[in-house]
Amino acid sequence: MRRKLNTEYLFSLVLSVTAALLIGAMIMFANGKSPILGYSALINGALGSKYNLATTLAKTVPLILTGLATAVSFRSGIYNIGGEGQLYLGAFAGAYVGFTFVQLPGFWGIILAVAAAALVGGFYAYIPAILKVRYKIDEVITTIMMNSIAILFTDYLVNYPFAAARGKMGGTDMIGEAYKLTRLVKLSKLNTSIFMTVLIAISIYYFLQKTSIGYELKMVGQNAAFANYGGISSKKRMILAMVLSGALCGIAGSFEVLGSHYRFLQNISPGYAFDGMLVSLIVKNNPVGVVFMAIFFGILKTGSIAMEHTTSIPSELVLVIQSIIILFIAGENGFKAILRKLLAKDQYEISSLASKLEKEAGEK
Amino acid sequence: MNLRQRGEDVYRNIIELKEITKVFPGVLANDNINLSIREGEIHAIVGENGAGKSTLMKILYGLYQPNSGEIYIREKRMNIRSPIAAIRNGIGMVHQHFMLIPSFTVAENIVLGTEPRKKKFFMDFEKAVEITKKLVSIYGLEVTPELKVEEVSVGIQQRIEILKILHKGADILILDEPTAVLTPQETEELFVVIRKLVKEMNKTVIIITHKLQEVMALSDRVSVMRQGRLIGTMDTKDATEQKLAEMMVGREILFEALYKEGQQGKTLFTVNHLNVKNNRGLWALRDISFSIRNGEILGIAGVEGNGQSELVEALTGLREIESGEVYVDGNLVSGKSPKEIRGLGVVHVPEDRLATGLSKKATITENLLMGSQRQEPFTKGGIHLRSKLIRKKASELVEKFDVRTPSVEVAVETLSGGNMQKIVIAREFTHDAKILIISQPTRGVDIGAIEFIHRQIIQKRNEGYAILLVSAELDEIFRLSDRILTLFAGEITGEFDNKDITKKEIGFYMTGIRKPAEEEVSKCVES
Amino acid sequence: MLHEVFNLTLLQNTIRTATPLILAGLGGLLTMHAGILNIGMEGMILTGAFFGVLGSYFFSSSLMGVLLAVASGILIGLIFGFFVIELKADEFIIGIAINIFAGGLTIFLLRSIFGVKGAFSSPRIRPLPDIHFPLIDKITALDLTLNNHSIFVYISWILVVLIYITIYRTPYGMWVRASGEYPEALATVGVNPKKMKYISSIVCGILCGFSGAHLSLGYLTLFSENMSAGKGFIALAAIIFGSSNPIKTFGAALLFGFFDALGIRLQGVGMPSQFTQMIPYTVTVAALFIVAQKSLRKMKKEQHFERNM
Amino acid sequence: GCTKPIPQDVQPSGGETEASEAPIKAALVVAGGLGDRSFYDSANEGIERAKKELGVEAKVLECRNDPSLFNDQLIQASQYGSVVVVVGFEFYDAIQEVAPEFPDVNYIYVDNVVEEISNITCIDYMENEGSFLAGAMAALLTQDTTIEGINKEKVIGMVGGMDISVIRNFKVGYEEGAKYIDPEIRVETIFAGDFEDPAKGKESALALYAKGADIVFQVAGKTGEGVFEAAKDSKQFAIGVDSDQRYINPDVIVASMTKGVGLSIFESIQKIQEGTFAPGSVYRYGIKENGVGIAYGTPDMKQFVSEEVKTKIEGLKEKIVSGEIKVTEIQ
Ligand SMILES: Nc1ncnc2c1ncn2[C@@H]1O[C@H](COP(=O)(O)OP(=O)(O)OP(=O)(O)O)[C@@H](O)[C@H]1O
Ligand SMILES: Nc1ncnc2c1ncn2[C@@H]1O[C@H](COP(=O)(O)OP(=O)(O)OP(=O)(O)O)[C@@H](O)[C@H]1O
Ligand SMILES: [Mg+2]
Ligand SMILES: [Mg+2]
Repeated sequence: MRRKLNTEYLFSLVLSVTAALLIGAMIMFANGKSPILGYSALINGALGSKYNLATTLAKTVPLILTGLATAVSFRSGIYNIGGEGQLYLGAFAGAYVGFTFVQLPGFWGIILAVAAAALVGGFYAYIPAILKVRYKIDEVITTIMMNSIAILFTDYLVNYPFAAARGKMGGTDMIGEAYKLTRLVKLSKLNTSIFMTVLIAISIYYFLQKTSIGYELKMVGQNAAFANYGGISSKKRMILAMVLSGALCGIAGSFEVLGSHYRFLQNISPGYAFDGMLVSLIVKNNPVGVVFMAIFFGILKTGSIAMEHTTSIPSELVLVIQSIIILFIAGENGFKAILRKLLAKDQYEISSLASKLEKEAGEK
Repeated sequence: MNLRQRGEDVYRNIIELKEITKVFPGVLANDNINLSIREGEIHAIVGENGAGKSTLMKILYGLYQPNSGEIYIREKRMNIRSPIAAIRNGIGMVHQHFMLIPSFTVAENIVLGTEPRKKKFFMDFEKAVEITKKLVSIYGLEVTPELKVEEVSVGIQQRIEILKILHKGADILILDEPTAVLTPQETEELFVVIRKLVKEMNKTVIIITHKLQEVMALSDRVSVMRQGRLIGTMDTKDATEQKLAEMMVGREILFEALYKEGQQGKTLFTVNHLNVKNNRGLWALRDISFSIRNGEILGIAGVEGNGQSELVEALTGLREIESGEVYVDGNLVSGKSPKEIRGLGVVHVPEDRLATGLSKKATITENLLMGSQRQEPFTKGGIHLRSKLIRKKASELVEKFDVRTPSVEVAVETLSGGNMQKIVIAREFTHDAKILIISQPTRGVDIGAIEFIHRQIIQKRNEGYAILLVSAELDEIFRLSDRILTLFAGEITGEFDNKDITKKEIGFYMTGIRKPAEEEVSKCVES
Repeated sequence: MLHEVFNLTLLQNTIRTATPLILAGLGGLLTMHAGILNIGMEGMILTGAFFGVLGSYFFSSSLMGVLLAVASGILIGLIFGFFVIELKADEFIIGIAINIFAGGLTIFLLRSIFGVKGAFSSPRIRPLPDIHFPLIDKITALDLTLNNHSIFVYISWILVVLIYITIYRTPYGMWVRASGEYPEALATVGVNPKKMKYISSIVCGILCGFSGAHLSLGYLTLFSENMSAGKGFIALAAIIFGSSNPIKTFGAALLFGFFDALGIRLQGVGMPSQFTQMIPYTVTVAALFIVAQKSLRKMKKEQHFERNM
Repeated sequence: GCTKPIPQDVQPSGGETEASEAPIKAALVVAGGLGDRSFYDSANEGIERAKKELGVEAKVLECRNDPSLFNDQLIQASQYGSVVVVVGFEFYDAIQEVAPEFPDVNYIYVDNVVEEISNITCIDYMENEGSFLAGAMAALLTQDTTIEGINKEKVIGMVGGMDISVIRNFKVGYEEGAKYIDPEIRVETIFAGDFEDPAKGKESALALYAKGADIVFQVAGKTGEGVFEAAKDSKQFAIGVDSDQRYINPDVIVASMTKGVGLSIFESIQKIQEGTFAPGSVYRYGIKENGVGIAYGTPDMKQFVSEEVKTKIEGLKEKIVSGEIKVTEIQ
């Protein structure tokens, strides 16, 4: 039963992506560009070589983490829209550890930096969580506001107290050599954080799907009154979910620092948390789905730039196509329902026609 | 216009449904139904849960379109495409679930859709109140126009619904399970109004109900539905409850006497001087004291909204207690969390299964796991869930409690109400516990399932559990309880042995007309 | 020092800054009443801004600009409505998708229609007129604060009242509210709740179109990529803050405008710019906290009162 | 037709510099996006001119302020051509990572300084010197109440994009220039917090005008478009930045402080073509090098800046060149 549902879901996922790509093709065509060239450039650019593939994968790391962060919180009925702020603060915390405790040996240094990022991100999520469960202040609005606060705050930090000594670049100093995560493919930014990300994804999957706390979080998200009734403290679970979510965003930030940029930068995230949110929402907050959808988004992002290079189809077109894909996937259930209605009617009409014919035949 | 030909042999069919068929995805809800309603009659429709009663009525009211079939109203073929068409044809419907906007006032709800206007564009609120007052004076259904619907009791909401459709000019009233939430007194009042509407105002009434006595007491004719088909229509005077029940279920039904056995021993559950507030910060319960022994069912009778919900919530840790103590087998549980109270052996069947008893979106397995998710053998080390074992246990429970479902992995929302309730009962009754707190165990559940649930409750009693039973159904209270408390306005107004009191008499205590003398109360507490 | 921060022009700035938020906020609260949280306002404003410039440029008429902005608003409102109402898709996702769509589309069209990147301005773009009230200009304080604003500033005020009346004083408003609170109940009295939801979604599109047109033709006279710059989200915050009441939302939008304007001015007093820019956001969180605490305390007090009885 | 096969496995490929017959291929990589009518567009003009006059093949890659694209775009650019022009201080790390991998590619890095990498040539502008002149000019103008729109208050303003070191370097020069003319001049600065929000730019500028400033210097990219609108609305004046921006609205933009981005890019490419280019050096363009300066638009535009003021500015230029005036620099 479960498997069947999943294949049905995957099927309609593929169908909506295909439909959206077709619309994209039509748009390209209308603009006098060849869709075949466009899409082959996209695929090639994203997957065509070791380097391209590595670049694509590098882009999925933050999406997986922020996607999982969304999955954890949304499943638990508390909506963390503040991933961006948590990511910035986490990234800064990771960088701070990295440029302050330069003498630490690599392994421990990295652990400390990631832990600091998780802690700071988690704490920054703890605030709206408390405001929500204790004072019933809508977390959607507080987390949106706190995004701006965190981004501006780190902005201040890197321009005044922690401005880089050299290079006038709106960033902190470089982290110590020991902190820099090993790059895996020449020139590409793909680094060992991908392994940690996979590990985290598996843990989160296990945590959400196979443990009692994961079960409790899900129940709180579906019906908090039911959870309370069953002896689960929905408030505590919501706080847990939010903090975990914030920690994941913080970790995502620290990976950007330790693996990609080697320092904290002012614009370190081009909206990873929002993309991650989308990734998770599309797959209905399923942790396994998040990984696959993040890869798909990575392909789109890397591929669209290659497409722009080779065919001069503007990469904004990819945004349009991407949003159409999202619309189709989100509307998938509705389309299916309408389809089913039409089919059911047809079926019914056919059978009623048959019985009518039978009756008439009988009368004769 | 409205020719009444009652009492003669020639009837005029005000409504004729011909060969109505309605298919939902995977369900044949109405299968080729032919039904005629005579002008000026009270026509009852009975049937088990999911028989298709509501669907048929919604088709008549234009909320659903039939896949095939024809509808004749006053001998004219009609296409009822929407409720507007139904309203124009003088059809009004009171739905099984109240269709009132909670944040609107009574008057606003009554005029919704046909608002009186000022200067064409603006809502005329004064006029709405006026209209409501006029309706009240015509039909004798008392309501306060200015109150918000969320502030009035379900009984009043029922009246608002009826006034609403009368205001829309309905001659044909469809009432879908109107008595499910009413007290005997309120039910009786409603019946008086219905009879008056039919006799004096030439209305026609179709009433759906699960309660066969009501069919016998009120209707002129009765139709029975089963699994989407109309089994038959007959004059009520030719029917008996037994016969109707058999037609509904499709087999012989035996109202077996429930066999109570076993000794009542020590006191397991004690409540002392409990004071509790409601959501609005007002006193919901004052100075409640009682105790339950093992092997005993204590029934709480009362009109809904007199503190029953708050009582159950307070006892199970879901609501803060202002003062007083609750003991389970000598352990103080008041002030403890629901989890701790459960740990001490209290299980709870909540009054509203959809709001608190279940998660609709979760699977049957997940719903059955609630409360055991950290216990051996379902988890390893309190953390790792043993999915296979959990699924196996769930299947066993589903089998044992006769839940009708294709699989334990379907979402609970796909089940019928009765089957949902069985899930709750199955889960709670298999927890390791000594005390059962059961609230409205058979609300909206059909006869077959009621029988089943009642037998389960009695079995628990016979096993030595102490049981608190809260129900708005007096029949249920009388059928199951050993002892009965009446609750009115948050206070206990009487305590009775089941054998010592009649239904009618208890109504007076439930409505606060009679109160016990002081010493009597203290006597109950001591016992 | 302080008189440089707190003076009449601060109020003038407040009004100016708040107008796009008010317009979008009014739209969003309509869908909120109809039971739909509209995250897509950001994108609706952006397309409104673009089509406003497009219309004004090609027809040399600001009215045509507004009409085109409205048309684009209707279209996006319809798309949003179709997915959320008809297909019952998650309104969160659809909203975000609309935002991405609008971002991509406007940049794409900017390139393909005007052949420029980044921003487009031209003397051929006709701005919306400013309104001068001859009577008010006698009183300096009023003249400085309330007079000589772009036309949509005044339209937004009128709309606050109109929408307030529509929501709370007319049958249509009752239907919209009912369609959000209990659509089935509305259906049973013969009003189609879907229709009400569609209407509110479309009107929201129109009002966001106004907001965008005001931005690109009233406030500025240019289109620039992503020029909505988060206004849709702040409008959403204003709606939540004002519990979907037009007057309160109006107040919340003014509050945002005020603290935004204040933040700009406080830089002159030597606060680092990052902190002055934070002001609207911190104030919002703080205000929510204070309001929440007050209502908690009020509840406690009531209880206390009851107990004493 | 600039289609080239999709990059296969990246091998630091040999450049095509020696083939003097084949046209040079140059790629321009910008940190933000074109269309700011200022810094990035000015770089693009240099490239366009090289295309036209030198027959260079060229292409532009934008990063839209997304740091995760810096490396990718640099690599793409390095695979495309033998000359890569990198515009934006933000590329500091990325260029140091990528350039050594493509030793045969010439990198021209604009707006920041990277040392000790042989194939990176840096062009850095002393914006503080340029904005010193802008400040001095503004100070002179704000005292000349004969011009309609100039008030008697000695206040001038500046709207910065973000509060970052480059912009602060503008700010310090602007302030010193103004104070040099008259120590009593008050210079008010507002950072809009964004380079792409014209509405915010307008609001900031209006706040400055309300404080008595009559000339506002915008150093804010697209946000600056809003500053010009504010000047128009309040019938006061603005100073443009990076390119000669007077054409945008000659009625309110009195002059612009220019960075010779386009020109220096053009000249570098020209030198590369001629074979006279010395890669690996750092050029710091100030007033002396003609890298920064003041532009007054085309002659057909109405001039607000009098000849007298212009001469004074020329005098200041000489003093800076001679070292008599030293403008503070913020790194
Ligand atoms: N949204 C999705 N996108 C892609 N793949 C999915 C998605 N949802 C589910 N899958 C696939 O379905 C499989 C099972 O999903 P899921 O993890 O929800 O079930 P499970 O945890 O194995 O089941 P159970 O909870 O009963 O043990 C996954 O391994 C994955 O491959
Ligand atoms: N909107 C719907 N979509 C799909 N199935 C439906 C819908 N409404 C009803 N059904 C199904 O149609 C059948 C008949 O339902 P209906 O509500 O008419 O039963 P009923 O006789 O009124 O039962 P009850 O006594 O529980 O009210 C049930 O199996 C029900 O699950
Ligand atoms: Mg029913
Ligand atoms: Mg002056």
